[in-house]
Amino acid sequence: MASDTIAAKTTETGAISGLDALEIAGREKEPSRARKLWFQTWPKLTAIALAILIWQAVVWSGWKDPWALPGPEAVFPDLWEYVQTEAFWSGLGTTARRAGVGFATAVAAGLVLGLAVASNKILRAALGSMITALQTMPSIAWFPLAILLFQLSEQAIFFVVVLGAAPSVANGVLHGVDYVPPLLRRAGTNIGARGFNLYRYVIAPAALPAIVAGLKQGWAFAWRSLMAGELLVVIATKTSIGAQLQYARELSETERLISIMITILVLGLLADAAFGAADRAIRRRWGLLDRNN
Amino acid sequence: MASDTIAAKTTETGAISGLDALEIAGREKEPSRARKLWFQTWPKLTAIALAILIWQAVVWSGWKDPWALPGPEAVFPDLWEYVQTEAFWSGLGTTARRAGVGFATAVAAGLVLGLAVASNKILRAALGSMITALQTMPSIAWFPLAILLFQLSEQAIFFVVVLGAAPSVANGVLHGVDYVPPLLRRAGTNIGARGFNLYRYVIAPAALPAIVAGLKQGWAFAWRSLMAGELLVVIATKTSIGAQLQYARELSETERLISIMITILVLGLLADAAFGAADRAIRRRWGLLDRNN
Amino acid sequence: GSAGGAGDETGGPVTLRLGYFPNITHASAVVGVEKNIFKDKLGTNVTLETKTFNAGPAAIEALFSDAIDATYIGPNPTVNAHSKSKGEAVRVISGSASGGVALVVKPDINSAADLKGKKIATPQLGNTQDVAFRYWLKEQGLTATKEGGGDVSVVPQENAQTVETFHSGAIQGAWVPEPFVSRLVNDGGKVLIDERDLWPDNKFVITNLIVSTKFLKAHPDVVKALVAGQVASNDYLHENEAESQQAISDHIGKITGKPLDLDLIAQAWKTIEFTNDPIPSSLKTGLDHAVEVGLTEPVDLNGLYDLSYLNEALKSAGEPEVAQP
Amino acid sequence: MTAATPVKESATAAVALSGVTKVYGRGSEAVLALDGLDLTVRPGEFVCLVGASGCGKSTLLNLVAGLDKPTGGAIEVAGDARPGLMFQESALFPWLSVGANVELPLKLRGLNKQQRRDRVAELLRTVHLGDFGKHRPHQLSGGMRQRVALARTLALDTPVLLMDEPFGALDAMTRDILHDELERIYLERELTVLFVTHNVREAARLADRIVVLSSRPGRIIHETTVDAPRPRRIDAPEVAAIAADVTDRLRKEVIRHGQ
Amino acid sequence: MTAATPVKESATAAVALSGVTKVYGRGSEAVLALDGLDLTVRPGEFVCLVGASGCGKSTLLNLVAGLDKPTGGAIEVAGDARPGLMFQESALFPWLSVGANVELPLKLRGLNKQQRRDRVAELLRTVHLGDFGKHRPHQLSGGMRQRVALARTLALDTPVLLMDEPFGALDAMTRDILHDELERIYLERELTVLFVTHNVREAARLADRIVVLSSRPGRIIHETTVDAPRPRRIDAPEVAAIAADVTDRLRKEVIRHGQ
Ligand SMILES: Nc1ncnc2c1ncn2[C@@H]1O[C@H](COP(=O)(O)OP(=O)(O)OP(=O)(O)O)[C@@H](O)[C@H]1O
Ligand SMILES: Nc1ncnc2c1ncn2[C@@H]1O[C@H](COP(=O)(O)OP(=O)(O)OP(=O)(O)O)[C@@H](O)[C@H]1O
Ligand SMILES: [Mg+2]
Ligand SMILES: [Mg+2]
Repeated sequence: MASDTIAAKTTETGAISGLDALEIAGREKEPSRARKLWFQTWPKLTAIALAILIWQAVVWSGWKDPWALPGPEAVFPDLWEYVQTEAFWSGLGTTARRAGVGFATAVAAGLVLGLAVASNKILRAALGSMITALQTMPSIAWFPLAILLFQLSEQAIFFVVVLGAAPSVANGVLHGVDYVPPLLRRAGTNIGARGFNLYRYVIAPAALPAIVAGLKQGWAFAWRSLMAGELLVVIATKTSIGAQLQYARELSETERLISIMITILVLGLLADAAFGAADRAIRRRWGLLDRNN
Repeated sequence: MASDTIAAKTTETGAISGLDALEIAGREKEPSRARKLWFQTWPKLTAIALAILIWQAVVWSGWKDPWALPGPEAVFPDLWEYVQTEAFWSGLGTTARRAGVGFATAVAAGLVLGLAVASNKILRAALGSMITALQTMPSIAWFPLAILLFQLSEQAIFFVVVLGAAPSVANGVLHGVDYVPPLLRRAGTNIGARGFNLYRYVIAPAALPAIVAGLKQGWAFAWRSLMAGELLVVIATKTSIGAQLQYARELSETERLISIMITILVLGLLADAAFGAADRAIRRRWGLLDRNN
Repeated sequence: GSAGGAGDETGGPVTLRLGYFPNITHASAVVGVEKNIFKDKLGTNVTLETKTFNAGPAAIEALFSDAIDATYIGPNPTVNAHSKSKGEAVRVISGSASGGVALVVKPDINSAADLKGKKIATPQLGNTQDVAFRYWLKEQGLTATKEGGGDVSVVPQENAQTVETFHSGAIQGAWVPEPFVSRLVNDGGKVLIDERDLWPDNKFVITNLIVSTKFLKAHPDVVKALVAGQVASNDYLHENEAESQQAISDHIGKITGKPLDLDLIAQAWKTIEFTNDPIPSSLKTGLDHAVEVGLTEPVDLNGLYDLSYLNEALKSAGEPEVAQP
Repeated sequence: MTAATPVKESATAAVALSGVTKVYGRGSEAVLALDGLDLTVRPGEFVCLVGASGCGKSTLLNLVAGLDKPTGGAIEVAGDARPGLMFQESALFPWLSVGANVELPLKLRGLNKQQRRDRVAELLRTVHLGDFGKHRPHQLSGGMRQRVALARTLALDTPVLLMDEPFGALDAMTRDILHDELERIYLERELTVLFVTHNVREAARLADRIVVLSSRPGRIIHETTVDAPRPRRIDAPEVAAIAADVTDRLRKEVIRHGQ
Repeated sequence: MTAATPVKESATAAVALSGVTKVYGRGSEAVLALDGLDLTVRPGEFVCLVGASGCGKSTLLNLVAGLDKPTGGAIEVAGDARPGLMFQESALFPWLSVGANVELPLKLRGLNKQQRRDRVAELLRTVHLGDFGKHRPHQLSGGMRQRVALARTLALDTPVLLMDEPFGALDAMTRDILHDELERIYLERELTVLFVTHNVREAARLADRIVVLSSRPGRIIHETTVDAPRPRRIDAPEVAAIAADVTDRLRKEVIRHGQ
């Protein structure tokens, strides 16, 4: 009898409840692509539907005036209108380009800084703790310096973005390098990877997961710095998401503000999808996604 | 002859140059406490001295007007004056308390969110990518909601700080949990750690390094959000570093602005020291700091 | 120097970098840019580059850093720039607008005495409106400390936020400039004090045009043309109200993605007077008030104004000249 | 579970595998690790599994431990505790000291502090690491780590023990000593043991039955029952004879597979 | 290097250790892993190290490989390449496929693509994993991983080879085959090999000389020269005889240490 119970435990997931089921879930037969997609999608849709429902319920409850807290039925038409304006697309274009270039620069700077500090004890003692300190410096503190150095150019915005994101990337690199398993480091040295090659072939790939995590955090910093930096100066009446956000707030256009927040969330989701894909690729490579492990 | 050369290579560091030396450095005899401290300190002092020197040189070169870029000889007296004002200490007190409480709340929220999302497939599909999206939302976008929910209270500030930092912490947790070596997870299950116990005794400690990294990034987010949030509500009788930073900028008091930046850097260094100590404790425990590994 | 245009002595091309805020109190600048009034006056030899700012500090930082040559700006940053540079960095070369500031309160507040125990917002500690409000309170026999204590609690906060907090009841009033006055009024507020009523001739500076001393020295003729543009722009504002308002709405729409509500502009328009007179006396008085309520040290305003170009332009436009302080 | 003989088998089996198949990966990359494997281990039986490298022994233990699901077939384990598995790698927790690693299973089973302390000390003495309780795993040699893992597995006190090359990294002498200890515990607690080893003598020293697996896919190709009385000596002639026989079978299998 | 005999020793030694001491940790926690160890390995010599678990064998190899510094004494290695070390754990890079793991040392030595491809294929065939080049380390069994690590170490082509229980996770048959392969390569390339093993027969099968280490602290307590002609069979009587002798020495040491 007892043996029957255990047989069920190890062979039929149906009978297993709670967290045990979670542990075992995913050990099932490989589901089809469509089912996988559906499993990825329905919780998201449910979450969004739920969020909208709660929002609508709060609005209907009359807790706040619609003026202060507009409901979905006011925001979605505005969002629809918004995405059809030329300002939206040109603003999106400007912001996306700045985010792209700024983040790329920040990544390059952060990687170089991180690797330099990680590989050199003196640099590390000198600058290591400075990285976090720089990270905590709010963007507005950099504005005067940005203007001083780069005038009112796009570079001034980049400067703020890079100073916002690069420390985060560098910290990711440092963390990754610090946690490279000593055995792999020694194995690398032993098979003839010295100096730069050790970093290129052993330490960098071993630190890659932490670096990607750092990049993800860096992206968030870059984006937030950009939103602030775009207020620094509006060049030649070039509109941008950051400027639009600020003006929507200044003009108390709450519907538009929420529309822009939704836009930012969607862009954030896209960014996350990109990082998520990179992360999953690494985990698949390393055998961390393997359902048999 | 040849063998003599190699003998030197493996026994005398003096003869080894470049990156090889770096690899071997730290395998030396345990240095005394004082020497260690000195080795940690002199590069920092040199870096600071160098920074001040360059700054002074730029100012002397007359590149910019002194009111646009004041030199050290103008800033340090101001800093000295600043730290003697009552406003500095009460502002520091207010800001530190807010940062502490806000960060603690954010850590709690982030840990719970991160663990919930990491341990539940459905929650993960629903909210996982939302975390990064939330992270990219600039603080000012939350201001209206903060005021709506909490009026002009300290809670409004906390709200902004928590929303700024919690996603970062949660992302750290997620990353850590994702990269727990499958073997350790299986070992945990096998020795009888199921459900909550598996998280408590195996996954959480295994993810700890990544969690600490997430906390560090979260601190930076919290601090930056706080600097923005302190402009949201200037509560009676309470000055704060964030407000002072903003006023210094608005009144074009460049010396004071730089003094406050230095203050923020110093606070950032202290925070980094705390996180660094935690990180080193973990690495020592795990045998990653062992000079023999 | 009207249609002939300006340039440097050698006749080579010059770039004038002009800053302003996409804002109703900067209507002279917005319309002047939108309607190419500056361009016409500056002529072909001068390239006009415009930069829009969101707030004063960035504009002053830009001016200090040689990132712009001239900017429309409020009186408060003007004084800051002057005092921080020990009177060297900037010169006021023209006025732009006056008025447009009021104390808006909840309808149940009918007098100064009713303000006791209330929270009233100002845009920023120590700025023009903040000083005006505090001085006014003092005159009414009410106290208000820098930190927000006293009979009336003065809450400095961003104007955008003021709209939210006024609506939600977190504050009971605000001493703010346009278009926030109109916006609070539309939200059920009532104008308790129109700041114009507190000033001689109902005039006080809200926006003026400043230029960096370096640029003024290097290109006086360009400055002259710029001032001429300002004068022409204000003329246009007076003569073509509807078109001007439309231009402002469009211009703001270009940057923010949503044109500013025309009714709101029209409403605010009535409280603002577009004048080329920078009204130095009001700036001086405001500063005296600030000293009196303990917010600043006295500042020597000597040499801040250089209105010779303005008077020249006014003369050639056939308008009355203004007094140099 | 095949429909035909479930009740009968489960009544007499501590571990019963029927038609167990395990495929790793999919499509062209698929590896058939186990193919329709049937194996019944009686309660109290000590079964040794031998087979070439990569033939599916670890896979089999993982399946029995419930850490993995078979692609086909059924696995039954008697009793209400999952079997304890000693992994091929030591799988110690790097953040815990040696003592804490051994203590964790006891903690999870709810023993109190005093009981745990006594038990940890006893277990560490059993694996001859009494002085190393406060060390961290990275401070141990490979063989010492393996012994800690053994202690941790023994701390589980499960009636069924699965061991994946538990003594592979040990010198002959230490191994002999641990053979004795394991046998003592096995007899004392009436355990059922499924034991993977490459050392055929070790198998003949310890096992009631030796099961030989074929190479990819893993199937049972031979079984030998060891009747010699316990305790046996690893250099005893009867152990040597059985070992020689099993080695022969294995050699044939490897040669067959190699072609 | 001791002052007295440096030139003479280094002239005839591929690896020379004199008075090598290694202490791990400090203060009360200090562990004396090696104590004044002297060992000279002639060029072309195959030396096997045996000793109880935790006696300092891995420590010794790490020191010779230059991955660690001795606390005292001197280590000399002839030639201009660091010795290649095969670690006790497989130490494969999880982000590289099996083929790429083996290829990396070749890449670092600057071989071109074609050469590398040929060499990798040859090495994988040597360790009987020809079909697994595209697999990732986590998809292999323990023994297969060990063989990949062997292939990677052989790819180094260093004149001095250090091997830390290279065949510990392999079944007897696979091990026999790899003994032959290793001996072939050793003779072909005239390598110097320092080989740690727990299998005394394996030592007698492969070694020119067997060195027995004492337990903590590690010191050389016995040396045996194996004169039997190559290739030997692991079950040959002369191999068995030597193994029995060494086992005896070891047993005595373990018993002595145990007391
Ligand atoms: N996660 C995995 N993904 C793909 N293939 C795997 C995985 N794990 C094991 N295999 C394959 O399954 C087969 C059996 O592996 P297993 O680890 O069970 O062998 P083993 O008998 O334990 O070998 P060894 O004696 O070398 O430890 C091997 O061919 C291996 O390549
Ligand atoms: N990093 C370290 N820190 C502290 N002690 C260590 C460290 N590495 C090894 N030791 C100690 O040094 C001694 C020798 O270890 P070593 O790994 O060399 O043994 P070994 O002979 O290889 O043993 P095995 O056969 O079990 O692999 C052991 O007692 C071990 O506890
Ligand atoms: Mg195995
Ligand atoms: Mg070892």
